[in-house]
Amino acid sequence: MAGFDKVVGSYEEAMAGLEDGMTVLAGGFGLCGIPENLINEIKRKGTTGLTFVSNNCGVDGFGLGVLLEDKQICKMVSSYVGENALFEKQLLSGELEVELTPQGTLAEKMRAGGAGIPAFYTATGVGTPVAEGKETKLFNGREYLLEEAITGDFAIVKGWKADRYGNVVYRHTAQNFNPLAATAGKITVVEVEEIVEVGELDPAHIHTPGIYVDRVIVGHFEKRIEKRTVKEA
Amino acid sequence: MAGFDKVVGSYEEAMAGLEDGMTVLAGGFGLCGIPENLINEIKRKGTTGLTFVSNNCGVDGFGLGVLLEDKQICKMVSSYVGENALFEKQLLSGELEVELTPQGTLAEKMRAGGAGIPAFYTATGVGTPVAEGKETKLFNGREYLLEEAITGDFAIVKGWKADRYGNVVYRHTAQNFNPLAATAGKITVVEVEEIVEVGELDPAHIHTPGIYVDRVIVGHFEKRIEKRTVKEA
Amino acid sequence: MALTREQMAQRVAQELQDGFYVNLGIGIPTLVANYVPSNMEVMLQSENGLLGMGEFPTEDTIDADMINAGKQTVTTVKGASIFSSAESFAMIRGGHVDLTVLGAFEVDVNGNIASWMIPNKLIKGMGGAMDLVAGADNIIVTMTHASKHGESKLLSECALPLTGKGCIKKVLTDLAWLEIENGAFVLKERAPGVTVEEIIEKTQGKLIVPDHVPEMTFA
Amino acid sequence: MALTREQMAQRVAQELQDGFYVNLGIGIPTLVANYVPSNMEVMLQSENGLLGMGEFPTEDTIDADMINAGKQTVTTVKGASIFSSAESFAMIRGGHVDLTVLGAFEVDVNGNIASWMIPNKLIKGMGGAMDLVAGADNIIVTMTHASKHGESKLLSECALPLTGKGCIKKVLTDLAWLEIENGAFVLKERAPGVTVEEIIEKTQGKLIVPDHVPEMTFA
Repeated sequence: MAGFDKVVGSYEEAMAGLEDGMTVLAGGFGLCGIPENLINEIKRKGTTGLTFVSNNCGVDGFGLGVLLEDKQICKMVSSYVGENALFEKQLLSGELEVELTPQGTLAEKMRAGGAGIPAFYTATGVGTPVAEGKETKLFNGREYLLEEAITGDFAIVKGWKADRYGNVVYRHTAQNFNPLAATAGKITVVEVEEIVEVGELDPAHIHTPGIYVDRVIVGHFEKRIEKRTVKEA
Repeated sequence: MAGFDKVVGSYEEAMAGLEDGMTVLAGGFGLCGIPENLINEIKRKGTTGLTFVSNNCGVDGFGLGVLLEDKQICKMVSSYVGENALFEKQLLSGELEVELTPQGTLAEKMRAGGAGIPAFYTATGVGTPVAEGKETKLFNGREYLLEEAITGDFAIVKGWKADRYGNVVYRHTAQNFNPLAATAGKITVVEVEEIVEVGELDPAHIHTPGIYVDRVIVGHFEKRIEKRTVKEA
Repeated sequence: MALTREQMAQRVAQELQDGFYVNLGIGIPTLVANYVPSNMEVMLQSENGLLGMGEFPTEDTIDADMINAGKQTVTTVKGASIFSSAESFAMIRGGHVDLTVLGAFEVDVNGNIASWMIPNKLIKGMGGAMDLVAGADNIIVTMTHASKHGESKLLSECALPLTGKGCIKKVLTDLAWLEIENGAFVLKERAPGVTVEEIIEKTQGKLIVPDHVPEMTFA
Repeated sequence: MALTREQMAQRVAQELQDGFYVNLGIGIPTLVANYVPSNMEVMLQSENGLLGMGEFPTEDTIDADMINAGKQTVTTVKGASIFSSAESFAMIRGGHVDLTVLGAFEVDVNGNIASWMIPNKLIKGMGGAMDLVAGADNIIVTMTHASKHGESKLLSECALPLTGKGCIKKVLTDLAWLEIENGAFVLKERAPGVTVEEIIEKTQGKLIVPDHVPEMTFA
């Protein structure tokens, strides 16, 4: 079964082929469900000029924030950024470009990229700065914007469990953008907490079928919490 | 919890509000995963002038085929039809209109209808009769067709298990178009084999979240097999 | 007296109906969850991919993989479902959420809303706000009636870049409950002890004042 | 001798690669599954929502809820996944399937394919064929080289309504293996015992015949 065995043994192998100037789609929402070790490997490699498509850009010292330290990112496509000082500094100095995209449009653009839909219409953003330079069209009397799909040279994804065939399930709300990014990368790399036997995952409940996945690696995760909220005891 | 209890006690109640001339989205592929009892209830009601959006139109005497007997359907939007004699007869006599839609486009049109996407571009059908009268546009040098979303006055769906909140899971390939139809009906009715306790379905593995579902009913199913194929012992 | 944040949440909660799926934004909207009437069930949608958000966890049950759209650790209620961001916004964009409550900087008489961007200040992004206002039919904006400097936030035309165009019909401020109809704010209720004159004075956009403007009541 | 249906399936199977995700149409393409080399694994995608289709069930394991796109009862292999029709065609349209094999009525020198509609005959529909040809980069068409009446199916221009435009690059007929390049069929291999002359005679569209046209070999 060599043909479908997607497990790689090292993070170096997992990110092999990533080159300066490439576009990378990253799963995660805030610090939840981010491919933290794959990000760290990109830091180690020192690849630069990267465009990241990710809902957020991590925080100082964690998540995509670590790639700001050596100025590896030249552009972010995100819905919400600036949770860290370094980001703000590089944005204001012009070293970093940001394309702000509504969260739902961002999710749908990745899905479209993976699904062979080059563009779709949405009411989101009509009449706002997001609409600048975009085609609009009326459907049933309402105005909609044409939004184009996003694909990446790489997609980096954080799963919970995967089998060797690359079938993946996500845990709780760590799912978020991960299955969407997974569909839209030319090379999709998934890091997981556990590799299970082929056949162990219920076929009807696989979030990301292996057809989308090129490489799987098992890692250990810090899972830092961004806003720790607990109820009064 | 009256507010989220969607279980109804009779098929009459399940299809209450269906009127002549309405559009109904139906799940199912061939005879697999079809809402057979909801279809039978529509037959019993005698509602006419219906447009059905469904990948197929059943067979003589089963599935949507039963609605042809009393000429209840005036139009089918499908990818593949004509597995029954009555269908062919009504089509040739002009009593029945058919809008043939590629299977993937049909699935995506329903998803778009539920997802607030009024239209999307696809390469499917470019240069074919499907493209007639439709807008085209180039993306990266390739031609794509603009296809519009589909919504229905009703969606009739066959699930496996549901809870009272309308969370649904499907069994095996009986999933097919069901979760898509479920999102795009103004009133979505799901019939299932079993109603389980709220909380019994794993939140991360619900195929159709209850927010899309208006009514749930439990039924008994014949599950007729269209092409019984077995391997030599 | 201007409403407190808690009173604003209480007033918004009066708009809930049994069986509503509700998306609550950050700030005052979040507090609405504390005032759901006891004879009523609502289910909270969080746009990061959770339908059926529960209360905060205890120290024992806290889980980094279970957060809401405000990035707070949360729990789920029985009957919850969890899904991708694309599915979450399919729900939102597709109009399946019954009520959305969110804050704003400005609202105008044409139902425009500005809530995400102040030029020449650092722009962090719109998150899911543009999708929420475009997708929902039933939106309540909660904000103070005027800025700290006394400048009205209910305008004839939003000055700030928009979050959405023509999508707001209901506004709750600390002074009043207003609905937007035919290019004007209609004053429906006033905060207890707040005069119609104060509201007129602090409303820059066209305001229609009915003969009788009842005071809000709180149970 | 013209190839048998089984031989055609065998020849197509030579195009498989280890780790390929493959969609096989009804008819000859279905038979390809019987000739997967033993040192190789391929996974079959069925467009009704199944990745990892297995063999037919036994009478004991037959299940009405487990069918393929041909509506036949099937089983799943280990590692299979099952999903909605939208997800299935996202895979197909998005170009994730490595190889698609399907039949046709006609193919032309520009890579056009006609496979679903014969005017004035009952039209049953295109099913998933239009999505499959539009989405796949690597498609093999299998068909007889000519009709029963001797009319070529390899044309300068398809006469029948198209299933897809400019999407076919490889054709296996009962007489030959051909590839479509720069507006012509290029004869790559001939069936054992079939002469180049017969192929030329039965090919209406422009045909490029290299100096040496090897016979197909079967293991």
